[in-house]
Amino acid sequence: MDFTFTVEEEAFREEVRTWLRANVPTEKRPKEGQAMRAFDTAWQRRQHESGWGGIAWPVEYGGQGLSLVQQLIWHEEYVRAEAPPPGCMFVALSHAGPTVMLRGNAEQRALHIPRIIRGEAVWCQGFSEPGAGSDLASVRARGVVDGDDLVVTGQKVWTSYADVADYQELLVRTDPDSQRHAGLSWVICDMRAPGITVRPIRTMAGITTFAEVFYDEVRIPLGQVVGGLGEGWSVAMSTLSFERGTAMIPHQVELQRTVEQLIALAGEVTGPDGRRPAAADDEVRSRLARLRAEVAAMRAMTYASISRAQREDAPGPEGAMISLYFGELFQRVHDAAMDILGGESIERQGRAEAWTFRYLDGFKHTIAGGTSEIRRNIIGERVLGLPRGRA
Amino acid sequence: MDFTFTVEEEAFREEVRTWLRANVPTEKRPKEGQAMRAFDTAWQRRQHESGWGGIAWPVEYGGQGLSLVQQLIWHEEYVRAEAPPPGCMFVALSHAGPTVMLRGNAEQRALHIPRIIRGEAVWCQGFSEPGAGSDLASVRARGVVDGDDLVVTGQKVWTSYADVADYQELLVRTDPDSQRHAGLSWVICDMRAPGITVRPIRTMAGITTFAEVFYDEVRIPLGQVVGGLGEGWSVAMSTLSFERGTAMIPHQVELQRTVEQLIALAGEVTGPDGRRPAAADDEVRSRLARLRAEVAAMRAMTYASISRAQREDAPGPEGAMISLYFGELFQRVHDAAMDILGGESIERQGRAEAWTFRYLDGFKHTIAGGTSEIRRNIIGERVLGLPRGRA
Amino acid sequence: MIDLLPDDDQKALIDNFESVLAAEAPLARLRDGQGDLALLARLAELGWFGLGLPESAGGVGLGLIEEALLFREAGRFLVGPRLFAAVLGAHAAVGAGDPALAAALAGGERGACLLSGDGRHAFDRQPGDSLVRVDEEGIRLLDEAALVRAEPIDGLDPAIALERVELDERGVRRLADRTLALRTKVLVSASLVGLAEAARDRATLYAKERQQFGQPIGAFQAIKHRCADMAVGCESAWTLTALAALCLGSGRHDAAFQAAAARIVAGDAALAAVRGNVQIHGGMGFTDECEAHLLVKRCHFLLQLAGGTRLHQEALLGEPEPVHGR
Amino acid sequence: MIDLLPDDDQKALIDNFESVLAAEAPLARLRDGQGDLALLARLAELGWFGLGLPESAGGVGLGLIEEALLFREAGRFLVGPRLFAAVLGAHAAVGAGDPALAAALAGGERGACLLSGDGRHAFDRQPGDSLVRVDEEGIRLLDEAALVRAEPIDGLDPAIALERVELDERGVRRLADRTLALRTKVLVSASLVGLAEAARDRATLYAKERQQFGQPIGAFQAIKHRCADMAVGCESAWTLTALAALCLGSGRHDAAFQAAAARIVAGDAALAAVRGNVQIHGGMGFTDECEAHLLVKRCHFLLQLAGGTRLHQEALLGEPEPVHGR
Repeated sequence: MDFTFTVEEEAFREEVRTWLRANVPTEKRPKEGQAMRAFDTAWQRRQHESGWGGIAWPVEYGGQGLSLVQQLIWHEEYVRAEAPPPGCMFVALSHAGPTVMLRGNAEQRALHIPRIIRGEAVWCQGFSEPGAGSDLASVRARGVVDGDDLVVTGQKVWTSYADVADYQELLVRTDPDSQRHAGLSWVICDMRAPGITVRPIRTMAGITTFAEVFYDEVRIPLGQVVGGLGEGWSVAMSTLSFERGTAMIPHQVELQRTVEQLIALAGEVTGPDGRRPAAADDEVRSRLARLRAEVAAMRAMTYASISRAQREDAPGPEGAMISLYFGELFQRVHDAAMDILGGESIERQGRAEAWTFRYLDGFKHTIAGGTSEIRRNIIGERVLGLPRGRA
Repeated sequence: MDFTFTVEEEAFREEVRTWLRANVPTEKRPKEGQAMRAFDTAWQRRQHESGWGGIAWPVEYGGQGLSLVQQLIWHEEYVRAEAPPPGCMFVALSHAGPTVMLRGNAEQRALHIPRIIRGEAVWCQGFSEPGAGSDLASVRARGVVDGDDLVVTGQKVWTSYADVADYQELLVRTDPDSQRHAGLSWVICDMRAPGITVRPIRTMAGITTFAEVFYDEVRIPLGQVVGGLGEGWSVAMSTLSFERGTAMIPHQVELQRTVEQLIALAGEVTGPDGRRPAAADDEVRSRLARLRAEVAAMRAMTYASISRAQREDAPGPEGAMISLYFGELFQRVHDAAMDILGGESIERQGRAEAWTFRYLDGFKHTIAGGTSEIRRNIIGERVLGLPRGRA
Repeated sequence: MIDLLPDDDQKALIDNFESVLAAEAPLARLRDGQGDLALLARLAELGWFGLGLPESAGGVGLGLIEEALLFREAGRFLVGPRLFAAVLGAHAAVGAGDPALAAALAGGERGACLLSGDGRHAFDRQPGDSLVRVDEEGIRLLDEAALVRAEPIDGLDPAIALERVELDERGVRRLADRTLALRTKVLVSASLVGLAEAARDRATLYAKERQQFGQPIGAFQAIKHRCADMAVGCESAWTLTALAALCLGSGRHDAAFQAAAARIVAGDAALAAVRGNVQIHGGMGFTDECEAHLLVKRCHFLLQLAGGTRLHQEALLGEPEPVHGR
Repeated sequence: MIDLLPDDDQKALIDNFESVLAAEAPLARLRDGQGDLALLARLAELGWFGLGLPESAGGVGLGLIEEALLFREAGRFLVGPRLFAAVLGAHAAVGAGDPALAAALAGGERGACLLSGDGRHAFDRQPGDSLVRVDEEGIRLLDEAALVRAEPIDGLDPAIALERVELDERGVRRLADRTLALRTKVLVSASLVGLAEAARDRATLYAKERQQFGQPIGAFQAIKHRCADMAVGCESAWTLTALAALCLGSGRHDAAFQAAAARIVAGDAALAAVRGNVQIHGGMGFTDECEAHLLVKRCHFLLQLAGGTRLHQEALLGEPEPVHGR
């Protein structure tokens, strides 16, 4: 067991820090639409041109092939430098790109990989369907082979950045008689194809980065099927092993910074007694200390996850523990923020703005990508070996 | 809606208070064995002789037939006067006696009722079985008719005061082919009958008021079956409507007093900072206030339950809400006590004794008489109408 | 007499509140940003503002418990905070011996808007309003002139027009006694209960209808038990709020104790219920389209309306233990 | 190098700890009230007390992380508090430049007993013991003569002999630096983790075996999810405790931060797990016969051993945010 950084790693950190300091965009990131797309792709392009695009991508695909510890260092410095989130480049870089690398054919790779790393193509994800909720395998969108095309009809939901995406990684049922995980196919869908309608979803936090996508006899050339017809589930799952221990790192580093900001906030606002600063109140102090400790635990869990990834090929069910812990901790942090803000917690402007936005936006962290209930099932069954039973 | 006491009720309260002040035993109640039995039965006798025995019992059976509000007043004053718990008289007065009144024949009533009210007979309950847990209907103890007797073989568990009881209300399966609630019989078992073995169970709090009871071909005359062979479940359930809204009153009043004592304790012990009294600490204060509010809510729920009982014959599933709330609140109160005691929480002597005993003993409140999990099922299904489903 | 259940008259009243609000106050109305002005005008017409006001001041002359029943239903339907302003303002006017003003406020001829307890915010203010501010000490009824500055800002609850304000309280017209501060706690508690019950009912209904993994999600203990906890929260919060209303209504010695306790328990129950309702609705609950978030936002608003929970906790600890009996 | 998983040597060490303790420290031993004297003599013989002590003081010369692995297993098997006294006492003696005393304590030739951080209690004391007291400032090694008064009292944990004591600290022999206070936090955290893991494993095993309503109770979400929470608690607490041990072992700037954080998280995880384990065992868990209550009682003991959680919370808030990197 070890927790040290080598001289080379320290030098790498210094290099990352220096580059980020000089290159992080100073203008504010637009939150929606084409302006956002332009911002996100430009930032990807700048990273790529300076040799920082695709830190987790293999060198042969134009990435940096960084070690897990180097990736950790990158993310730590990235958050510290207040660099913008990957935004609409996220799906392409972290999910669709790696899937095409692993399971696509030479043609698919040649067409898509370079455009992603250069920030030229934006991707979105089409997995979830209305009513499916946590049951990801219940795909109903149909893909019917007709000549050289797959003709897709159906609906997807919770597609981030669908309005600005060029392509979509799309999961459809190509065998109409199949059930659950069988008979699915993973296809590359051109978002400009006729028959596609994108309807933005406004969330409880008031933003519209999610959308519903409707498919009305959308023709997709069979050459865009990745991994073969009927292999969709296996293709979708193969990407999971790409991220291994690193997926939660940005979240963890970001949340650590948020807790420190919360401690600072408590020093500024008036506390519950209306006289002293919140930070002087024993109850507030106790909560802040617990949150600080818990975010440290989240960091340790992330390191453990990196440690596992360094030894094993496929990630284990432990990943569900970090996701569960993160989601609930994020909410506890922002519950505390609402209490510390007190009378200001009903504002969405000024000092309260960022906190109340994240409080509302944070409801997604125990729902999206697997609810807390589903994650507890996974931990109970796959980590502890408890029986599945009848509920 | 109303919350007032009439002049008559106030006069009644004064009368109760005066009698209790003069009559509550001043000697300490022995915690176990024959000394405890002697104490508890003597106290019952004294209450009966002064016209206070069986406050909820009908006058025709020697009780006082008090109204629900009078019973409430009695319990409030009883706790205030620090009167001893009914102890080993509890089952006879609150469960077995009422059952015999409602479902026993004239002979059974004539034999048992007067001896209970006079404090001459002690009863225990034989319902739960090892392994049955929350599944009360899974009775396996067998009763085989042989001539004029029922021959009982099997085992019961969680029988309070079995070592000092004269009789037991015993639930056995008299139809060997029956399942669940059918085929059970409710019989009066003489605890001195040959073939009965009582083995005390020590609890995590270190006391032995519970026992296991073993039956090895115990012969019980058929005349001791109450309500008829095979009617056991219906007989056992009929008692539930006797207590209606009042069952939780003593618990509620007692817990209210406990919270006030906890507030006093916090003023005496040094707080978590090692300098000020615990009661000066904002976090402790916040918890104490919440507990005080919650025990007030428990009181209001009890009053609502009395209100319902005044209008309806059978108690509704709302009872599960009070039991659940009480069990978890009791534990929160004693969790807080452990934290307030701080360094003293590892003692079972002096100032800490009563608190640490109740902390340990209180684990039963989310287990006995239906676990919190079972109670949440009941509330979900019978109060809210959610489906039973497959788990 | 101990009776925490409504009698026939009270049942009729509840039915009336509910049927009017069900018809006229669907939550969809909250999206137009009109601050419930039309709805409240209608409720004023129906005489609801004067429910607990003495007949001498043009009111109906019912008790605080009936007023609490009204605010419970108003909470359930997210009726805007001008209801608080009108009712509390009218009571303050009566207490200050100005029945004409009370009648004007109760009748809706004169407008009133609520200020937060700390005097920093105004809610759904209209030109010409009297301003009503309640804190632990009592209630202040201010003229519009007391408003030195008012800056509209974005609020957490999109259905309430929020302003940051600065006051010059030399213009304070009246300062009533502490019972109106307690009445406010009871009415806020009642609104929180209504909100909690709305969340419980919506979550339960959804859990019965929504199928996943081949059965209604309400059959899964994780969901069922969360709904059960909401039910217990509602039961504890409502019974205690009703008790507090009865105690304050009859001037019992423990009214301040019960009112603070009710506000604490109702606040906790409501927050848990509205958040649980979002979670049970899953992805749908996270959308703007689903009404679950409106309950969350209103809950945070009500929690700050008459001071945060910690304030009420301190108030509760300052009271002696209630004596049994009278 | 970031590696929070044990290497092969460490795995062998863990296996060794576990197999010895499984054979020699069944929880049934705790019923005889012998304060683990025989077991501890055996562990001294095996050289376990000197695991993290430098070889120059007769120790094995391993790191704090290996010591933490030992205390984790000791926590799992509820090894008595004299293990803390011997190990911490020996470290204190080394720090004070008395390797002979260190060797005697580590070898078990000289006895040591632990005092509570506030100096009010002694645990499992034997005649002739050195007394070891740790608080936030550091560690004190006292002669028996410092004991002015010692009164045996009933303790919550029946397996630990408890005394109320009064000290005359003019007899203080040595006062080491703050790193031993941090080491204590790490070792207490490790013991709490072991306890939490024992509770998690017992609860999970029981949930798989115990049938009710026709299936193992672990198939019900109420039980399954509670076990899952225990698993997450153990994972968070252990990984952070290991990180703290590594940081302190290598003298990193954030050692005090991580040690306090570990103690807070491990304390919360352990308390939730040991209580949940009783609940999952149902009626059986409430009996003295079931070992679940032994875990609860030991947990409360460990929570007070080096000061309550609030103390560590204040210590944590007093530290700066850790800087990334070295």
